[in-house]
Amino acid sequence: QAGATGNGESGEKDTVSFALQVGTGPNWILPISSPDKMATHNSAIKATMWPRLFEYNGVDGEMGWDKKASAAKSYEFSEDRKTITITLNDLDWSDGTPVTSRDVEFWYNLVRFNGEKTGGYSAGLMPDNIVEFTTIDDKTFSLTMDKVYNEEFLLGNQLSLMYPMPQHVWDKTSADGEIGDLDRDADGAAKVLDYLFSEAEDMKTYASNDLWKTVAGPYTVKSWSDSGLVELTANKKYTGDDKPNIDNVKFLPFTSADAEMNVVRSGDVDYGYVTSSQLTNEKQFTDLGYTIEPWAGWSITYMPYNFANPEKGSFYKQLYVRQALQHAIDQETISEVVWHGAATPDYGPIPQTADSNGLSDVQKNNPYPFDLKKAEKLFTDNGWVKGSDGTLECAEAGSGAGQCGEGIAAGAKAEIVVTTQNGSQETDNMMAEIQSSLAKVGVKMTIDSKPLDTVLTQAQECKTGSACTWELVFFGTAGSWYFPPYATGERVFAKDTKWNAGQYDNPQAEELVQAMAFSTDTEIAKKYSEFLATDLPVMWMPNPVYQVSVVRDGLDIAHQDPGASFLPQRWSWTK
Amino acid sequence: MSTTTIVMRTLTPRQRGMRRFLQNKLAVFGIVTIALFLLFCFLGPLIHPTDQVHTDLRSTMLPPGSPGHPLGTDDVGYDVLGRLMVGGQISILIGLAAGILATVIGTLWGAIAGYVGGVVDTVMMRVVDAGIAIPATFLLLILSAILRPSVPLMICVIGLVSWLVPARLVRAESISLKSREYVLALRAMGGSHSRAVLKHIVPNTVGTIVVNATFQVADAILLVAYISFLGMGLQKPATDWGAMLTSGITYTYAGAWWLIFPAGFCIVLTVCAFNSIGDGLRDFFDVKGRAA
Amino acid sequence: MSVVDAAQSAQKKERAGGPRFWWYLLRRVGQGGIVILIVTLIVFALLHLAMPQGPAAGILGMQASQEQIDAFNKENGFDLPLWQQYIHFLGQLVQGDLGDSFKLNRPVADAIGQRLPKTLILALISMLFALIIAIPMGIFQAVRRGKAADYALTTWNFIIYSTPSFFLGLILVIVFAQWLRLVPAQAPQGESVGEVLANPAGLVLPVLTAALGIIATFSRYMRSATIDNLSEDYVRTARAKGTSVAVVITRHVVRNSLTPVIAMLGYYLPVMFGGMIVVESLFNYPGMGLLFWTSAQTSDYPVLIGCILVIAIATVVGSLLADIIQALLDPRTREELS
Amino acid sequence: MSDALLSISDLKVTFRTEDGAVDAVKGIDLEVRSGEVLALVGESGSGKSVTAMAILKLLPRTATVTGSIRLSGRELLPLAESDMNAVRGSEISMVFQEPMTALNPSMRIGDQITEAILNHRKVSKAEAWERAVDMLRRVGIPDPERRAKSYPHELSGGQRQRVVIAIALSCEPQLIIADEPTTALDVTVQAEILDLIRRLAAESGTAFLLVTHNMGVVADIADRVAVMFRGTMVEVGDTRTVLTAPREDYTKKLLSAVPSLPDVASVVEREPESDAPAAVLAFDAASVTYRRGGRPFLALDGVSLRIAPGEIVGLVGESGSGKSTLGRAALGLLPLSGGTMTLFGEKVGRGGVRGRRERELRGRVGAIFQDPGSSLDPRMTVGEAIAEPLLVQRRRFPTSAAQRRARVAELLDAVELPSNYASRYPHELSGGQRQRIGLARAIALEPELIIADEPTSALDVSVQAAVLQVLRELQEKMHFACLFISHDLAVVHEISDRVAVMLKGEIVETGSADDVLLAPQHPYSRRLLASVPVPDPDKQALRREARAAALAAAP
Ligand SMILES: Nc1ncnc2c1ncn2[C@@H]1O[C@H](COP(=O)(O)OP(=O)(O)OP(=O)(O)O)[C@@H](O)[C@H]1O
Ligand SMILES: Nc1ncnc2c1ncn2[C@@H]1O[C@H](COP(=O)(O)OP(=O)(O)OP(=O)(O)O)[C@@H](O)[C@H]1O
Ligand SMILES: [Mg+2]
Ligand SMILES: [Mg+2]
Repeated sequence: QAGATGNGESGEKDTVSFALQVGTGPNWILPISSPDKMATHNSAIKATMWPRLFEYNGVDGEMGWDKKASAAKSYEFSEDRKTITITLNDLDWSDGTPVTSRDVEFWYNLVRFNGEKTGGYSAGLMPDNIVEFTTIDDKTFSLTMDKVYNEEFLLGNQLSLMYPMPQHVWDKTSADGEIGDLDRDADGAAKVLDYLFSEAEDMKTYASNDLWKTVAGPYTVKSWSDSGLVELTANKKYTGDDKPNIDNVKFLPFTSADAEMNVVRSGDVDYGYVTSSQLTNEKQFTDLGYTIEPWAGWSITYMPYNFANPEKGSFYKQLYVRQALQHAIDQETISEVVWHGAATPDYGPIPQTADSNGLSDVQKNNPYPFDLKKAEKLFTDNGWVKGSDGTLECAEAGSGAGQCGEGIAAGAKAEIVVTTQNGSQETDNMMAEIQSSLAKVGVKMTIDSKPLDTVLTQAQECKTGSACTWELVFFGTAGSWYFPPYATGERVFAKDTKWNAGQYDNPQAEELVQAMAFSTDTEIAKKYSEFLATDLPVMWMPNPVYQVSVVRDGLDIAHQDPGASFLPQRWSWTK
Repeated sequence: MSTTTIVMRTLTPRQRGMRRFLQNKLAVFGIVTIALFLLFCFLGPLIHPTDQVHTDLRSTMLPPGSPGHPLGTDDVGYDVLGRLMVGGQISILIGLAAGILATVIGTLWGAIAGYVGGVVDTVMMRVVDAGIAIPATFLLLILSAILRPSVPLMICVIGLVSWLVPARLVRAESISLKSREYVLALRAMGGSHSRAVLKHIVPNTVGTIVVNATFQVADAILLVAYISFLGMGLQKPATDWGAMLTSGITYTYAGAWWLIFPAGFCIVLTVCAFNSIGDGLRDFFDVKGRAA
Repeated sequence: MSVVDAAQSAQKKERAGGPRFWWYLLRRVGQGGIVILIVTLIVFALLHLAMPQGPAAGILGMQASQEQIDAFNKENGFDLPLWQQYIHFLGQLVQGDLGDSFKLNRPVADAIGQRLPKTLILALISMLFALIIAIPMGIFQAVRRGKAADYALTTWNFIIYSTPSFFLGLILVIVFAQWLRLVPAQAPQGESVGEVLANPAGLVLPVLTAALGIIATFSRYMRSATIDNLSEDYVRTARAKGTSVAVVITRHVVRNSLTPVIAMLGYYLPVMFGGMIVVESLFNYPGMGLLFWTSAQTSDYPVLIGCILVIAIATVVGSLLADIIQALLDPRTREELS
Repeated sequence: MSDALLSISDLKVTFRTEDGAVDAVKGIDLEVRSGEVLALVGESGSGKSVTAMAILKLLPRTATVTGSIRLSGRELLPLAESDMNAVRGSEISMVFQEPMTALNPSMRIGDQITEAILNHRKVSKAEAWERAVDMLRRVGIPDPERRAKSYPHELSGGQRQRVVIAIALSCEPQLIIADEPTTALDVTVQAEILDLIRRLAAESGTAFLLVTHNMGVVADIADRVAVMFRGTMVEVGDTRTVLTAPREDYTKKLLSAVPSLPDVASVVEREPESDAPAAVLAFDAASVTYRRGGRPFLALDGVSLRIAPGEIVGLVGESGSGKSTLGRAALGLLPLSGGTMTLFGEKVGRGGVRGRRERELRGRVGAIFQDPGSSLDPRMTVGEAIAEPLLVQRRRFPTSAAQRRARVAELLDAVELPSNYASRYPHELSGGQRQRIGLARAIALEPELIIADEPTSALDVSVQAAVLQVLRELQEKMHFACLFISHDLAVVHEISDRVAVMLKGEIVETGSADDVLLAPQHPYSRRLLASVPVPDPDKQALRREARAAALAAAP
């Protein structure tokens, strides 16, 4: 019923249906998000209507600037590399007004005066790091930054957050309010954003509200239901180069992966997904007229060690312990068997799923290959012996050579607890496998599985000052961390950042992390990659694909963006 | 006495009930099935020893009949037949323990509420109503977000969501029993309330209790399966039939029937068997409605 | 006339509809209120004991800053002592305000208001369908007690009852949607009840999955109620009048046997809703059950509490209705009503 | 024999049961003639009901019936079910014992009568309804038009029994089989129903086969009597002959066990009640209130009563008058809502002694209840049941297990049961034996007062006689006082020293047993007394007239 109605035998195919992942029903339209509306599909859908200033993606197979889909046409750095001058493409809003520098300034003002309210805001970075916004003309403006930034970082991770927004329609504080330059002072900007937020709270009106009809991208909303069924239709007034091939795009929400698969099997979805266990029998789907295409993510997957755990922290602080544990993870086999090939081994902080010049050889070649003997030896060389139950016990307490290390008492047992997200068979199986390997080494692992949100909350416990009892957490069933185009670690591995949940603290690493953003050294990423791959701030784990897509034969979807975005305007029917 | 001779010749209600129980073919089937399952689960591992602790990623998803794996292996390389045995141990154990826990709590709660009556009864029964008004699956889902699933925990959780029905049943009986003349006689001779409840009321609801307990066990085994389905199952290497079924279902379209049907079959059969026993016990304890 | 008669004639003056009935109704509603209060206590305690640090980190996700989390906690009152939160929550509840969902970008009442009708319609159809089958089946079994047909149906019912519904649903999908391709594998996708009803083929499998279990349960109830009634004295009286067995059953027994079955219906509601989680997730039918499921996964407390409350209220109202229907069917309980 | 309406010959009924075959009826012959009332008597389990049900072929499928049952010469046994349905209700109807359950609770009584009519007469619904209303009028239901629309629970027991009779009459059958139609009713109501039957038999010439175990009823109404004993027919004959000059031993035994009131003596001058100061139990203006559906109901209304040591006080009154309530209050099972109660000279209840002291006093009171089935816990052995008071009061009378065992044996001996019965369960005993166990339990602590609530009303007359005998002997030995509650005036007369009559929660008359039962003062006492049928046809005829006169005299 809800499938691709346009796919019948009859004539032109002008519709495509796309299955949304479970629980990702789109629920936000405004390019500026509120913090709780950060679902990935929201931004992908928004970007088809309000193109980003700099669209970075990997639809060409490599993470890079996608000029066609961006609002910016070109950029130029000043001598001191602090100022960047940007020229806009010849885009028009759907009401005929051209997209201008003022529209970019409008975004800048709203976010600059409302940082706390907006999702993805992080103090000190965008837009706090812009010291001056200078409008040169309608299509040109320049930004002066507070520091010199790494160019890739600035464009890919910072300026890509900006959207030109239709100031001439949105700069008001009520439905029938005057349009003015309200955004230019803090008070006005707050009111304007509040108004826009309140309109965006009402999903039922997304298709009818005039605000959202002013778009500059290839698509516009046709319908948007409460349950998250969204239909886009081509923006007839689109003036850019990224014209859509298929007029109507339907995003179908699902209640469970089982339900989605049943629908796929009934042939009612053009572009869906299946669980990776289906890869054991691909033929099932090729017979039904689908092609299976795993969608790799620009992500890494890992389990933070809780160095701050009052009891176990000192255990994890021992590098030999982390090395031994890492040696016990058979990433290749787990990826191949448990994930049925829908995961790739991941040995360090730079995603290994797409080519990138940041990947060091050390990380690529796995400094700690699967070797249970070596793992056990690392323990026994450091003062551990196997107890009667087969679990290692610290026999030689102390911090000297051949001793267990500082803070580990004699008689302490090698026991670890992994708090893991539930609901995924692959994750469960992976944990069972790791548990089994560790048991062979002599490490007793307990698995505690919880819903993802609970896991995330628990991971923050130490930071919020409540009990800090977790030891390792896993929240990577669909990848632990998705990077912006430039895979920096300042939000994961920097000393004081929020998602350094285990409070990893190594001055050398800290220096490298900071350099990623500010150094102009093109080799900096490789150094960073090499150091973190060997120092093991976290346990590196196989990185699962974003999803295992099934695509109807005849639908060309180009390359699937590792950044988990999609550009439906590039999809086309070939037969 | 004239009637004595007749009485002497006839069977006691117990024997009579036994005979009636044995006449109930389904009940006999239930007993036999449970006995066979107990043998299979608890003695089976001696005959067919398998490693149910360590995974073996080199021999996953082997079809039935593979050497050493009469029922094949699952997606991390556990032998399915051996796993059915250990899973069965846990399913049956949780089922029995949770059923008994629920019955004990429910019986005491219901007996006291019914016996004491008045405001106490009202309050106690409102608590039961409140418990009934919250779907058990809902409670389980919330609890799953909080607690680490383990066998004792599952027993407690299932016990705690299933004592409500026995409480209602026992209360109803308790109300009628407390006005029985032997209870009145006890109170008239100065007997304590606790003696009335424990010595007279509870033992006389034994029929209801036992019949209900078997149904509780059956329901508990099903609930264990639902819990796994809802994502609160036991962590490997521990398992139960529900967890096996749930994980097997993922491979439905991969043609791995041996991961689905044996576990499904075991659940259906044991639950059926416990229900049949309950049905037979109903006849055993209850003479009502035998005529016509 | 004896004392008994005098007492009875006094009661006769006040039958259903009299002031006593209203008093009874009032008392029952009051009791229902207490039940709901206890429900809120249980749920509230459970949620907050479960996650003392609140749901913020989970809700706001990995990208949120600590300041945003603090602001979120302040806005939602998670920084207050527990009892104050509870009082506040009750205060809002009394005003009919269920609060706003953390995740869904809408008020809880709205979210439930949209999902509830869908679940209700599915539940109602399943229930009706199930009862239409279960009641005659139970009667048939009672009449044929101990015969082969009774055994066969009992066995069938046991098997259905013993099959976890997710397994049953899967088998139905494989057989009817994928092998035979008779009906679609997913439920109707419309937003409104009308749209759902417009696609009866899509309803077949979800209804069947939900109903088979109900049939198994209620045909057992009906069977034993009928057996009980068949041994009542009034059946003998009716037969002594020369009424044939078939007429005795249809005219006398059925009605009296329905009473206990209807009493069960009220209490079956929560079970029914619980079962809907499975049906909804299996057939891609976003109703209340699923709303609850996703909310439990995402710690969306207001929605969780809202759902449980709605169901608790439905159950309280349901059992009250069941009692009233029971009274309509059985004049004896009218006595109890007064 | 040609005038026989119904003739049964060599009727045998065998039940298949789990314990093997049960021969319930072992080849009996019986005849019912047109227009006569034939009473079928015998003790419980003798096969009366089975015979009655066999005639209508309403026995369960487990029964095998052989012999011959002919109605006006037509053999009934081989008839098919549908042909039998034409007979049931139309030619033979049946009235059952329990008026409370014999009617469909969820059907208007008018409809239940109409159903019988529509089953056999080709009339319209409206006509049938009219006829049903007419039937109700005939059986003496006031305001039949309105009553026809009532449900059974809205009627009193007596009225319900009338409705059942109306159903039986509705198609003017030749024979009505009534199985204990009055056993569940009060004597006064029973008298009304018997009057009704007699009138109908006379008016419409319908024959009645009346199953009963009450010889008074037989004397009152029957033309002929058939006596059954364990499935056989012992004696059949004219009522007067059988009751006054029985031939068979069994009949004689049966009749001798029936207690009866002596003839009404001339009104004696009464001595004023002397206030014995040392009453073991005294009620003073005591009231008890029940809450029914949230409303108070005054079940005892300012009752004053005292029982002297060693005295047996009988308490009579019709159903619902508050006899049991009084007994329970005396046992401390119910709180008084007004007035006072004194036990052994000490005030108990509100404002009186409490706690352990009160429990001690209670320990000096024993209790016996009506139903031998439910007064013993089915899951306790006889020994445990008798020892329970010793166990409960072991603080006052410390006993060892061995002592208790010895005492149980002693007590069993006292109630004339072998001591090995201690290990039996109640279901392994007969009703009379069970009641003796109740007695043994009541006297275990050598009480000074026993409250006995209808201790024999569930027993057969012969068994009742034996139990009463034991009770009397024990009382002579132990000299306990006793409150003896019963609705059987003859039994009360036989055993009590003094008698109190209750009506609607009040005691309307007290005095010595002879005074109250032979020369009642209060009109209600008189009516009650006149309603009791005596098992002597001639005396009963006189009493009937006296009762009619009393009723006519009453406003
Ligand atoms: N359905 C039955 N199955 C087996 N035995 C039965 C059945 N009905 C009656 N009996 C037996 O038949 C015998 C006669 O029973 P019946 O009911 O005729 O006694 P009764 O004379 O009417 O006694 P009461 O005065 O107690 O009513 C009893 O021993 C009884 O146990
Ligand atoms: N628990 C109770 N709650 C409410 N009313 C009661 C209760 N017990 C008895 N009654 C009422 O009190 C009145 C007296 O009852 P009681 O049992 O004392 O009568 P009785 O004289 O013993 O009658 P019977 O001869 O039928 O045993 C009756 O109208 C009865 O309905
Ligand atoms: Mg009888
Ligand atoms: Mg009484």
